Amino acid sequence: MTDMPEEDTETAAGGHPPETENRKPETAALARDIEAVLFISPEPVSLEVLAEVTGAGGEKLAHAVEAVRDKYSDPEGAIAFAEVAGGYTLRSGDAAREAVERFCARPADYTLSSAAMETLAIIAYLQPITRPEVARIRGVGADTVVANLLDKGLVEEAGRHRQSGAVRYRTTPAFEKLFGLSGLAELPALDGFEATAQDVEELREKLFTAAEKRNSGTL
Amino acid sequence: MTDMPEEDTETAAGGHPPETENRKPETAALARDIEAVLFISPEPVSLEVLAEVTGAGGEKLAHAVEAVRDKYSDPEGAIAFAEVAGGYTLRSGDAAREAVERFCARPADYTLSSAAMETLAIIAYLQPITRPEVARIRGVGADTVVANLLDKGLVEEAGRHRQSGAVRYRTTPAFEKLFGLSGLAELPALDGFEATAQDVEELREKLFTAAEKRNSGTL
Amino acid sequence: MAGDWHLELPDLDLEIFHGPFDLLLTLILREEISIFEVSLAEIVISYLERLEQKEELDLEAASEFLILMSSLLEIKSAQLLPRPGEFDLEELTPEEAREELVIRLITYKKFKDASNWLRQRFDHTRHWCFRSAPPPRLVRTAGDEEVPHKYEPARLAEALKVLLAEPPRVSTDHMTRVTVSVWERMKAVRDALRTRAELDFDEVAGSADRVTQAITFFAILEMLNAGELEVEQEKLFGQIMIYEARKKINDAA
Repeated sequence: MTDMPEEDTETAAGGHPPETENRKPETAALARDIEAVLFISPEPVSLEVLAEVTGAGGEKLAHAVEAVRDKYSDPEGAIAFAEVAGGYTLRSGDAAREAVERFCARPADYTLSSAAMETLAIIAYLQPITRPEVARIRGVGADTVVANLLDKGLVEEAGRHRQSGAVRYRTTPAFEKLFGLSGLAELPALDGFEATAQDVEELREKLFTAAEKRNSGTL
Repeated sequence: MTDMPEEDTETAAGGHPPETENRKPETAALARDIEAVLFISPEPVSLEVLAEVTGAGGEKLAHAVEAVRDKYSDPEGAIAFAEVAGGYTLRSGDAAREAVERFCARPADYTLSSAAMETLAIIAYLQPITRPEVARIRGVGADTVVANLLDKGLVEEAGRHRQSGAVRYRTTPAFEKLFGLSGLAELPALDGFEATAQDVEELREKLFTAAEKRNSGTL
Repeated sequence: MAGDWHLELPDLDLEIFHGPFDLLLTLILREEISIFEVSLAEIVISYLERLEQKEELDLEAASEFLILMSSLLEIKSAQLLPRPGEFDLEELTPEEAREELVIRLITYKKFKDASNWLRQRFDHTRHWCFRSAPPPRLVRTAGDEEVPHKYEPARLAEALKVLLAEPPRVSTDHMTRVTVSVWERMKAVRDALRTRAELDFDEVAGSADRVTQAITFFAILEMLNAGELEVEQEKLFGQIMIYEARKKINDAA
């Protein structure tokens, strides 16, 4: 866009043509600030917030907002200006709708990090299980990983632990799909462990013990 | 976009001078789609995804990406183009920094201590690497620093060390975004920081001299 | 740490130190200071003063500092503390300790330089702000039906097997964690002195690990400076004898 003959509001570079005298460089800088804030904000931004952030107000601010609106008024543009829910925001332009829809319709990424794989394995075999227990077995905090698995719909909440009150987690049908399992009974056997209640307890204990040794040994 | 023979992608403002003939309407529409996708995506978008979403590829796609880059190349602009973490993305422009910081209210939040910076450097170059290994290089325990970096999302787990079972860490795309790196390949070669033979000799010499003084003197 | 320290501090700005190798490098590379001319006690004391001024005891920083000091001691220890073997000093001769240290410092310096590069980069890019808005929901469609069969169940078993495996015991890097505090060691020294007039350093820390030895040493330096103790070492590599200050004075009188 460097080749635009009529410099628009957001660039302070270059002198302004005489006919746009109301757009002083000051307004251009203000408009640029507003544009940047609307760009990064995940929510519509109210005039009050814009005033607070830019330190401008009244007519001056209103003019700068209008300058931004003007800049994004092209119906063929990639980005459009919108006034919604008591604030201003930028959104994708109507002309780019198809590309945006194609982009958003791409299947979610189900690639699992090794941390996610470990956490999922722990939850799958020991479910229902609390986050602190997962953390204890892995030797590192489990919050982010579990949150990600929740986001992806691979685990879900399953009540609370009776004593501690901590939320317990279990795997979901989506998890079974991801691993091609027809049910949890199909989880591969671990040497010496059956999926009986007693064996699960034993597995849990073994995992705790191994984690303790690992953590005291290697720091 | 088909009805806008000379219009550039994002703003309808002003006709284009005839010298921009290389931007055919087709490229303009493609550039607009790319721009919209970069705008909408919360993460950097790779060339592959852009190809998938726009149906374009090769030189044509590359040109359209360059057109978007050009459009956002004004150092005074509100929005800037960035190539980070293996993809393209839009970010707030440097000129709007103050307003953006006031809006995000995050400046103090994003300082990194020297310890954090050193640890990041070690992890960035030697990833995947365990905490004990980091500690050994820095000569000081790495637990807290690594926990902080994990919290900030700048490093993440990357499996475990085969023998010791210690968790290994690597840097994240967020790290690359924060440091404006298009990828780890952009890190300067570590050899460049190698101490010269003279440095080594000097250090050895100084330690040696100090020891001699010590032997002839007192505590 | 309560107590009045009125020592002349060495020409050191401890604010600039962030880690043991930092300190070592700085000390060694600054022409005017040879580490062997810097009293460890003074560094400890000026550090504790700083902590006092801050009116809060940053245990994390204190631990780091102690490890830092143990790094310094690593060079001195071979000479300062009694013989290797008796003290499990990994049989390092002073020359070997020095060489080991040179290697470590050089490696550290390389990454220190790399971190400076990152710092410069960061100074430029830290103000960037990326759009954080999520994509619009209107077209967001992912449901259970669309989950692909991407992984084999065996991956889960493998992941768990890793966690079930008990690792071989790796020798603990002596510099990674402080498990004793200087206060604990001060108490140990006081307790030992409660029943007698003099104490051999060996008796309080001789059989302990290296870090405990180092920290005990600092504990003694501190108590020494507070006027609580007196210490004698007749010759290089000799026994370090510790006396409660008052008792010794009484004996002399």
